[in-house]
Amino acid sequence: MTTLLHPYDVTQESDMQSPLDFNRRSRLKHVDRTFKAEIINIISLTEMEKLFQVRIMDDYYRSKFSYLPGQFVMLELPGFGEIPISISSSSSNKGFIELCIRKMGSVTTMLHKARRGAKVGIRGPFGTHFPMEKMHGHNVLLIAGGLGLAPLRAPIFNVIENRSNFNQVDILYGTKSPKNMLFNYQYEEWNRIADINLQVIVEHGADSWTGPVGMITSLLDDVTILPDDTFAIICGPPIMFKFVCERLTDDGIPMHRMFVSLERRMHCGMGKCCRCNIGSTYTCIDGPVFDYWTVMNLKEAI
Amino acid sequence: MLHKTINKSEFRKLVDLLMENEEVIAPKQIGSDIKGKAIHQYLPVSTFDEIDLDYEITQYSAKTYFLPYCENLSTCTFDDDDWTQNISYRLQPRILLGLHACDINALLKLDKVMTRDSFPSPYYVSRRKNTFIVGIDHEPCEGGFCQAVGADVVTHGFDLFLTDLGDRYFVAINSDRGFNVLSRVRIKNITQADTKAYLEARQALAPVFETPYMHNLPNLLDIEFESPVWEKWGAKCLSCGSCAMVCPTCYCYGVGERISMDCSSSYKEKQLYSCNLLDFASVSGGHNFRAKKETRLKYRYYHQHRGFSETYEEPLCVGCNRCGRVCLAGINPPEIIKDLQLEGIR
Amino acid sequence: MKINLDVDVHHLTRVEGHGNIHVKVKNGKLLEARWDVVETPRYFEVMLKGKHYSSAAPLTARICGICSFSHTLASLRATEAAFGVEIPEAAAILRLLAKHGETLQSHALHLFFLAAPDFLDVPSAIPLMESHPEVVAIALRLKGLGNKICDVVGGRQTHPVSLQVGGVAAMPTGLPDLPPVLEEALEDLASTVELFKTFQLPDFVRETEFVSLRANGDGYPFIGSDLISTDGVLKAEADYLAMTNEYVDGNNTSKWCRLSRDSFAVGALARLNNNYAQLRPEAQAVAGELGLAPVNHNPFMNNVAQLVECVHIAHDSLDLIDQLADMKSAPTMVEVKYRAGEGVSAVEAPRGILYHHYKYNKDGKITKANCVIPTTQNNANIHNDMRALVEQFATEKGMTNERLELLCSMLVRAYDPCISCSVH
Amino acid sequence: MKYLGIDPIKPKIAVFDFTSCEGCELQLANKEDTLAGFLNAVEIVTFREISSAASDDYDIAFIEGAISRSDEITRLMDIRKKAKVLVALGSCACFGGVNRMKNAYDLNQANREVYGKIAKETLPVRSVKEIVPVDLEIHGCPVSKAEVERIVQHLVWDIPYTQPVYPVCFECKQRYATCSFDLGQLCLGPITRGGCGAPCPVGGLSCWGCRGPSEDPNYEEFFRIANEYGYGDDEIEERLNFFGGFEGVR
Repeated sequence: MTTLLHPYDVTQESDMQSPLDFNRRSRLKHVDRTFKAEIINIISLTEMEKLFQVRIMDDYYRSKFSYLPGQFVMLELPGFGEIPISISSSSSNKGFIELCIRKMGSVTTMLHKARRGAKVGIRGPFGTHFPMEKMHGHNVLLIAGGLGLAPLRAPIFNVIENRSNFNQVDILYGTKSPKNMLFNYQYEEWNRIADINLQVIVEHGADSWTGPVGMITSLLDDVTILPDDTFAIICGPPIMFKFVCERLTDDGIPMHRMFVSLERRMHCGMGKCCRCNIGSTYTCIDGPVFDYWTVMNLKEAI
Repeated sequence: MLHKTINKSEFRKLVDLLMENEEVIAPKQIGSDIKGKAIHQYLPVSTFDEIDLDYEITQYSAKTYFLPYCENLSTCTFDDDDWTQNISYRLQPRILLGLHACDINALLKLDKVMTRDSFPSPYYVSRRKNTFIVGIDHEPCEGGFCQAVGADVVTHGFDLFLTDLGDRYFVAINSDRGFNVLSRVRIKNITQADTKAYLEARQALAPVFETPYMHNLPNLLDIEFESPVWEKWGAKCLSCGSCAMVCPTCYCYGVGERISMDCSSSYKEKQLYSCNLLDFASVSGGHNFRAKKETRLKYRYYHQHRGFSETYEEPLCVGCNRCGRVCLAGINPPEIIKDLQLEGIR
Repeated sequence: MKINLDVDVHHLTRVEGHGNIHVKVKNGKLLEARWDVVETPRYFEVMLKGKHYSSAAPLTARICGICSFSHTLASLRATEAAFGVEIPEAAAILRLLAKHGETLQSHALHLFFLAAPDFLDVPSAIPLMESHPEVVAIALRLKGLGNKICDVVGGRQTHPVSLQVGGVAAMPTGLPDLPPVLEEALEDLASTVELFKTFQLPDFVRETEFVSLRANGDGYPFIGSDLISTDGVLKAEADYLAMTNEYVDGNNTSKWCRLSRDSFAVGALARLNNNYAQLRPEAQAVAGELGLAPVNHNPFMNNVAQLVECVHIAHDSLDLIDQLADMKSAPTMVEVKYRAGEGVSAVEAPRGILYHHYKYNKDGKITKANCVIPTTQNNANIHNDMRALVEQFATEKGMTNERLELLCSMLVRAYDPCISCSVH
Repeated sequence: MKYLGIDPIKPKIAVFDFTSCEGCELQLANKEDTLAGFLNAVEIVTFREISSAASDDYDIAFIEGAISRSDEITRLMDIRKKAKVLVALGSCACFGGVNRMKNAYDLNQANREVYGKIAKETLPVRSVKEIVPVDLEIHGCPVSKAEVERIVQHLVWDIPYTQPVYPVCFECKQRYATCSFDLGQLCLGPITRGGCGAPCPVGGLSCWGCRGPSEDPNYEEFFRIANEYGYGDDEIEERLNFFGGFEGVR
């Protein structure tokens, strides 16, 4: 047999042989290779949500893995599936990342059964981030609804760790009921140690609840907003950030200073599967963090 | 680009030679429909006589040889609490014979998504580079509108490209491996008569029927986002995804994983999906970002004709109209575009 | 004699469908030995009325989940007979190959999963995975092969789709995958023969009339031909009613049948008893090794006859695939023009002869349908065998309810009944 | 076998058959290459068709067949009481299956026709969910073993299972089949739930709808298309009624 065509081995390309680094998007790499990671701790937050502390097992990749507040990873349970999860921990943390996960579909239900020591797969980080450095020297308003506190927690850490870079910082958090409240063990610390004005509100109160009851927008009545000097980050269900952003627009904050994180179905994280597309925009690479002006211009975004 | 001519009998020898060595995929008639119209598909062939280079259009596009309907992305083997992930890419070369210009243009568009910018796909790259492509000119096919989207002519993206000059082919050579392969048989340098014959042949390939006017389509789409045209056509949509399956450029997909019954191994599988399917944009928890048929249909057209244009300055559509032919409900781009234009001037 | 035995099996296990066994022996005297079929009736013959001819085969396939290919073939042939359709040669070969796939699949299921546990003293094949892994491996390979043949030729393992009025939809592309597996199966069958040599079949004989298709010079019969019995009855296919003589019994939802005697038997043993000479030499050799020669009147030998048929089928399938290799572009379908008419078809299902009979009006719609199922034909014989079996064994020393229950159950299982099929 | 340090529960499974051909049960014993793993993942405590062992202590009951006699109703209600999860296996259990066509005929007359003077008891055919609550349905005539395996895995790990929502056409195209309508066959593929892998159209027979409706099927357009291709309402009706899953959609 004569050889007419020579087999081409993509793995021999130099980019493929260099270490895996998802922050270098344009390089040819093993896009479906995961970082094997160990679940080092599991913290039960509510009936439905758990916080998973996950550590990349390979020392080299762990030291190389870096991300910015607002980015997400694809978390894989081999044999069960892969899901996009925003990173909840501080981006200065090099040891492990924290992922707050609600029990919903088959992958998350399976994950909720996992014990410490289980090995999962991680790809990423993917997506855009909150431009924290732009907010230096300004007031920051961090607003979350429900599970939205999970992605918001990364910028909160960033603010706390760089407290002197920011002026007045407010966190507004609303949930359906008191028992849905996430990370309540940290509120005291945020309030007192970090000098952040934290306010929580619930839609439906409970006997033990002494705080305010109502929609999250009502908390805005007590916040001083300096239109020229305030940045806002809003995470939550579309209906919630729509109302909040409209209210903040009324209060005079320019749309390009409001940032939201969009949730969409995702199967790749790399601008290929199109599941997260809004029009021609890929939520996974052009987002998930968008400024509100961009969102307004995305047809069918909200 | 180099040009040569090759006798048809020599070309047959060349194909025989290729078939001896590698897998050859070529248009093949697999039957006829109830109206007696021939049905062609790109299929592996083992003899030259199985190939029908005179075909009008294949039912399915050639994309599945680059983006298979189902593709194994990785496998895992489990050992107690641990697992090992394995990934492999295509290594075997193969020949794709008889592609029309629109299908090669489709690959060029896929190249833009799959081989550049963000996260080039090694799966695609390995399939693309392991495929030797021989294109061929043809008469325009009924219902096609490749000219309107500028996909009727192709200048790269193939190894060899043939134009039928009766007893011989005029061959455009676009790669060194194409040149090397040709050197195995007798080829001739082109003469002035060849060039003349080629130009005449090309001229004869101009379409004889009306194709849609697609100028300014991206802006028109933007303006007509809320147009009742979408409701009209959306009401017909069966949400079956057939259009995306036969489309030479639709690349949307889903990923799922399967684990063996004994939990000893698992694999991650990519399955091409379609934005017209009901759950394309539904998220866990139940919210569906595009729950209505018309929003899904609209999205498909926006992605093809507006979104892709914004990013790459050209539409994703190559005008083959396979989607229009396969759609039982008769949803097809020429008519929808016409409707939008009428709507725009109303 | 103070022998009192009482067996009451409600829904016999390891058979297809629902049947009960009642045995009562008091003071050594047989009071009752009954085989009752209590399956829920489905009225397929009524549902067929008014249906378009293209619905007949897909509908009747659903009479039985085990012998759906046989039903499909019987149905297609009856329709083709009514319309005067001659199918192409390649289609006939493909259909026989599909038939072989079903027989292999069904026999393997019966021999290993339904019958063998009794001989190996386990309640099912599941514990055999631990105790006899090599036996289970063989069983799965043989059954898998049968299923694979069905899949390749019929498009599915159960309720085929490619077998259609007029022939077979297309020449299957998967044929070349089969010969290597069939070759391997020959070895597995040889091991199975050795296994069966170790099985102790109950020593029981009752003079029986055996009914089957008759070989018409083209080998061991499976699809369509004259009807024959070991008592010397010979009828044409279309004259099936004279062969079956169905009647309704008060205790059963299945009908019963009779011919020269009170009852008769169909199935692998009947086929072999009538057509031994047409078996391939390799199969005859196996029959000899296992002590099976025609005419054998021990119903438990039906198990052995099935194994012999598996050997025949494996060899024959290789031949059929060989023939098909030269017919790659041969037509597999003819155009069908429906007309008013009537057609009868007889097909050997794994467990015996199966008849479909349709009348069509000029619109190609069914006006009358009749299906006679192998197990329907066997039920009366099972019942009679059971009486004789109990009479013979009840007086055996140390007979217990459990032992008698097992013997009766094994008897019924030996017939490999398709009970829900018999109550269609 | 553990997975990620988690022990799977090995559910006790019982399989019961009612008015049916027992073909779906038979599928449980098919797919021979993974059968050992399948039988290992669960504990089969009752499965009359292949086992003489039986127990009333089970977690998951698979019900095959439609309900068409009073003793079946009693038996089914008893099973429902004992089972934690009740799964309807196959189109007969889910919709009544082909048996449902019987309901269009006069049952007394049907009895006379088949059994003459000795009539047998029979009721109009009903699906399982028309008698008792059903937790999970596995569609198909017969069911696909690959799908059964996936569902059993979800049951074994106790995680939610989502059925495919798309119609058969989608998978039919993924297997390079030619549209049955183009080959002159009326096909229910556009309105029937996928997940089967489209074996019928690939094998040369159009989809007859054994898996019942897909999510949000476009009936109106489908009927228009079928008429346009020359199929009369009677023909469409006969096909829709074949497996019982489309009762009342027209």
